Amino acid sequence: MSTNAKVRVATVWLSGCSGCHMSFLDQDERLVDLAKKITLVYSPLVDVKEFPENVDVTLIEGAVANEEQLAMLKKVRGRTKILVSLGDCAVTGNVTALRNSWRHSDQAVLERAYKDPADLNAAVPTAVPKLLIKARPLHEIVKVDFYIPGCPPHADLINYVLTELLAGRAPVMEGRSKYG
Amino acid sequence: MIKDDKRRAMLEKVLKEHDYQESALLEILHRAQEIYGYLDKELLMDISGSLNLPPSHVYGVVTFYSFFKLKKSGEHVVTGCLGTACYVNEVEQILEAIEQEFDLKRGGSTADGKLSLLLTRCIGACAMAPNIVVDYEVIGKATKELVIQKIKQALGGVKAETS
Amino acid sequence: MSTNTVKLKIDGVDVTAAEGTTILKAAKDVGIIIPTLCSLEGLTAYGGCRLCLVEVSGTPKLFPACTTPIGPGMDVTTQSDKLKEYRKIAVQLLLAERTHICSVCVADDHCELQAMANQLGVDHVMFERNWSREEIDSTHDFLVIDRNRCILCTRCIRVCDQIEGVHTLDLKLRGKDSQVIMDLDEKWGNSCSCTSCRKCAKVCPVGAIYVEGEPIEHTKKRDVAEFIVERRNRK
Amino acid sequence: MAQELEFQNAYKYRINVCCSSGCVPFGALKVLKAFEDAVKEFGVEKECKVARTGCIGTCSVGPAVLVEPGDYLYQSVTPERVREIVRDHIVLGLPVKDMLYERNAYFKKQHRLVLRNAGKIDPSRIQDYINMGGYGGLLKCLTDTPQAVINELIASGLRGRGGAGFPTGQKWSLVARAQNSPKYIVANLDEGDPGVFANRTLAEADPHAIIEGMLIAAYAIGAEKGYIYIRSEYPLAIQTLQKAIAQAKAMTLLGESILETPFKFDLELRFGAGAFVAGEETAILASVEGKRAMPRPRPPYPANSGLWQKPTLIQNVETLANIPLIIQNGGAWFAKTGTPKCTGTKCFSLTGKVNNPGLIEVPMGITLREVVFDVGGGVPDGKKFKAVLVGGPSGGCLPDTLLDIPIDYDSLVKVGAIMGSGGIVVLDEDSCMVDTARFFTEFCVDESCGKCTPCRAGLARLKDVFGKITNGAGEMSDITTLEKSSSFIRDGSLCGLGQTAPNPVITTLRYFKDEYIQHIVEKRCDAGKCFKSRGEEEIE
Repeated sequence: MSTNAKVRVATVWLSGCSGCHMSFLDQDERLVDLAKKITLVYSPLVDVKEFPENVDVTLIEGAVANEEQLAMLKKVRGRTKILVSLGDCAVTGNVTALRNSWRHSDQAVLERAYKDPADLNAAVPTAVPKLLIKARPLHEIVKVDFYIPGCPPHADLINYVLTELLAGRAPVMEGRSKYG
Repeated sequence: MIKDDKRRAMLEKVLKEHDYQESALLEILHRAQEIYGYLDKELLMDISGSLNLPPSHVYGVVTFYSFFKLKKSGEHVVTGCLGTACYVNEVEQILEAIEQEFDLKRGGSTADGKLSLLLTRCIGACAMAPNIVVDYEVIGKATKELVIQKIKQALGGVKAETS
Repeated sequence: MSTNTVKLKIDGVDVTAAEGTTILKAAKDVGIIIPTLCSLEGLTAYGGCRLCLVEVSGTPKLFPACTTPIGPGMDVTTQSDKLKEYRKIAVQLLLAERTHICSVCVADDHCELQAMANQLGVDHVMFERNWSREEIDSTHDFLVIDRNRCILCTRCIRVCDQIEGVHTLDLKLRGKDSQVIMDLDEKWGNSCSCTSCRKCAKVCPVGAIYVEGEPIEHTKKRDVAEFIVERRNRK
Repeated sequence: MAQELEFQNAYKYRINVCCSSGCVPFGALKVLKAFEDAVKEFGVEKECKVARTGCIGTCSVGPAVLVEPGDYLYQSVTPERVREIVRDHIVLGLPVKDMLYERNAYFKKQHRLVLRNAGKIDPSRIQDYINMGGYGGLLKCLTDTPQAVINELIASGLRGRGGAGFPTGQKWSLVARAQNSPKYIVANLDEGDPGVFANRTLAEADPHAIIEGMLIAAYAIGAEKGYIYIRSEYPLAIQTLQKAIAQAKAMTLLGESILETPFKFDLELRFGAGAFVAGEETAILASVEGKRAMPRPRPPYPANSGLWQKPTLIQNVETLANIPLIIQNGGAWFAKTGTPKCTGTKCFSLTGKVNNPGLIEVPMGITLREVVFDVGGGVPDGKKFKAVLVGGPSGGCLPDTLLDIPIDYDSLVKVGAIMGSGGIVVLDEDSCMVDTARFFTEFCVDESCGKCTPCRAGLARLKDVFGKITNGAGEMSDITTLEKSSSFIRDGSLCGLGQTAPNPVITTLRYFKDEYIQHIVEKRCDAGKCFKSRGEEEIE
């Protein structure tokens, strides 16, 4: 990685609770050091609408649960050098994937969310993107380069992985990562 | 069904023949299935008590082996052979045809309980593959048409010949 | 116990142990911990999880340390790239086999499978997961079994038979369909032989069997079998 | 006995009607009855004996009838044409040419030791077996020391026919040396491989060969009790064996003081119940003890701690049927057949897309090409040969380029196949190798006992991956997943089932990788087997 140009980093939020992003922010004062080395080119934390080209590292939180996210993931993969699954939802499906055990859950959860609680005119809004039959972890759809498990992953672990990647090293997860 | 004294007496004879030995469990289950047709929980509890074996052990053994049946099967039974030779000779197509024609799924029975479609891993008549067994008759080098005709015959009350 | 001793090498360390000792035990005695899931001291060895496979020089075969007795002159390797790779696959297979979601599991942070995955660096599962959907049986007064989290290690079955002595638990069916059952596959609340001793919950390495309402760290006393065996031998 | 021999020799002709499981479903019993009637009708019952025999080997053209002398083999005999055979062949001495089986190709390269009596004797008559020299091996061994019997076996070089090929003599020595008693023998007749029927045929055709083999083994290792573990799906074999055991008992060949010597041996049948894994050495023991057929780790080996923790010899029935011959003729004589490292013959169930399917027995060292094209007569309907699966559902799929390897334990293992229980299935151009691997994987998923992780969970995931590939959702990374998990299942499984289960996957990946790539990249299956929906479950 070039020494003068800052590393272009993005974070993406798919089907997750945003806890992983909170954990990212929990890096606290280390974020200041990080900011010297990276530019956050896309993130729920910054106001950029379109995912940019030529991103060096993208951290993705959340599983892929609907068609919009599926398209997003593919776009991100196409524009990113190093893709990192951030947190259990991205790595395993986690809570988002709890519905996978039931057949036709793609329909059932929508009905539970929109139809069952409604008193009048119960209907699933058409603006909601179509759910996939199963919520999936990222690597079942695109190639993922590194994984940071955890629900949420500890800020130290996120910091470790970023530090290693910025130094051009592959992080070693043995004995470091922790599911749940 | 245990209450049926005649059959229980036959079972008792079998138990006695084997001296109520734990190690004879498989033999006793075989004979019990011959006597009763299938092995329901009441019967298994009876056997478990007679052999002084834990019920979970007996249940574990019964369900481990695919030969033992916990439920009654249909009046007529069609058994498709899923052996290698039959597979290579397209037994799958015949099974699909049976499922469609009689509206049942493999492993299950028709709604009226007249016909069951079971699968077996090999009946050993590989040189005549594909094989389908309709009640007791083995149909070698079977075709869809032939098998369906035979099943219809069996269902129509014309008892399939036993060989 | 035979008084004959056997000399061997484990990871290059010279070891002397009594004849008949397993590789697992001999290694542990010199501080080499071989990963295991189904093995538990106080219960008979099972040899099912395959985490404890080790290499023995002179043969390409792998040996389960929990059941293989030591032999004179053996040269055992407990860590190698191949073993590491295989152990990671084994853990991935267990994670993919049923519905394991740590964040919503009662045994989160007290789970041997989770700890094993963390320790071995299993940071993702290469297999598509099989989202099992077994009904949770909470009919017992306080014991609960969630078979979606079961890894079929049979510790519960062994402790029920060998320590408690009632053999309420066993396996039904076979292969991937295997399940832990009570009596004739009854609901736990209807089991006539269960003594509600909780040992199954104590030794369960995961969150499949637990005590409702009890803090998990109180339930999971996995050395209970070893403890009882020791006490009985003292008499 | 001499009287019996004379009685048999009095016949000028002998009509052997195959009444084994292969021929009975196709009317063999009616043919037998028709022959008995016709012989009476023509008044030749004094010079022509009609015998009910075991398998003649040509199972695809049953019912088969063998007329001696001259070994005239009639195929697809119907009751209607029986009169014609009796009239022309027996009365007039003119064989009915149009019904004769063209036997040169099929039998020329075969060498029948194990099946020496198959189709030639009436398996329900112990006298028939004795007339062929049966129980001579037992008589001879009883005058010898057990060690001398074992030495003869070691000299013969015989290896276990159950699949792994462990030297039989060595195995016997181990059990003989074991200190504990009593000792047991378990004869394995749990032929669970789909597409394999050699053991059943042997039991139906020549049950006493198995019993004599067990007796000799019992004498050599000092066992007093034996079990024959047989599939319950083999009713005719069970009946035949039950009858044979009763006859042997009646002639003091079984029981206390056998042939008025101090040697005693008792024999019982035990029935399997539909579990392929029960054929595994330690699983069969659990099953004989009435438990779930779950294998256990070795050591301890059954030779020291088998049935009820006592020393136990487990032997496939085909191995046992070789024993009487070895004792009668000597180990050196036996070692002349086959190859130096792999002596004797092997029975194979030859099936699939081949002109002459059936039960064959060939000398070890014969090439696969000879088996498929000479004995088997090649692929029918002018189709192209594609692969041959050797060793049952956990065997290897070998392409044309490997057909010239000799059949022996070591050569087969080298190319990824196994001897297994002796199943050879020929596949032609209409077969899809990906689908074939999927089929066998599914078989092993169903038959896995569930004890160890690689076999239980690993095979199930392999099946998922195959589901994906054959439904059009395959990715190139799936090949890596298949390869990695296959090698773990092979190296990490507890028993032989798991260790060999990935063989079809490994060999098809090795020899037919192009087909996988075609399925994954082009979503194309030239054989037209894949990309059909297999029900909702797997589409998900």
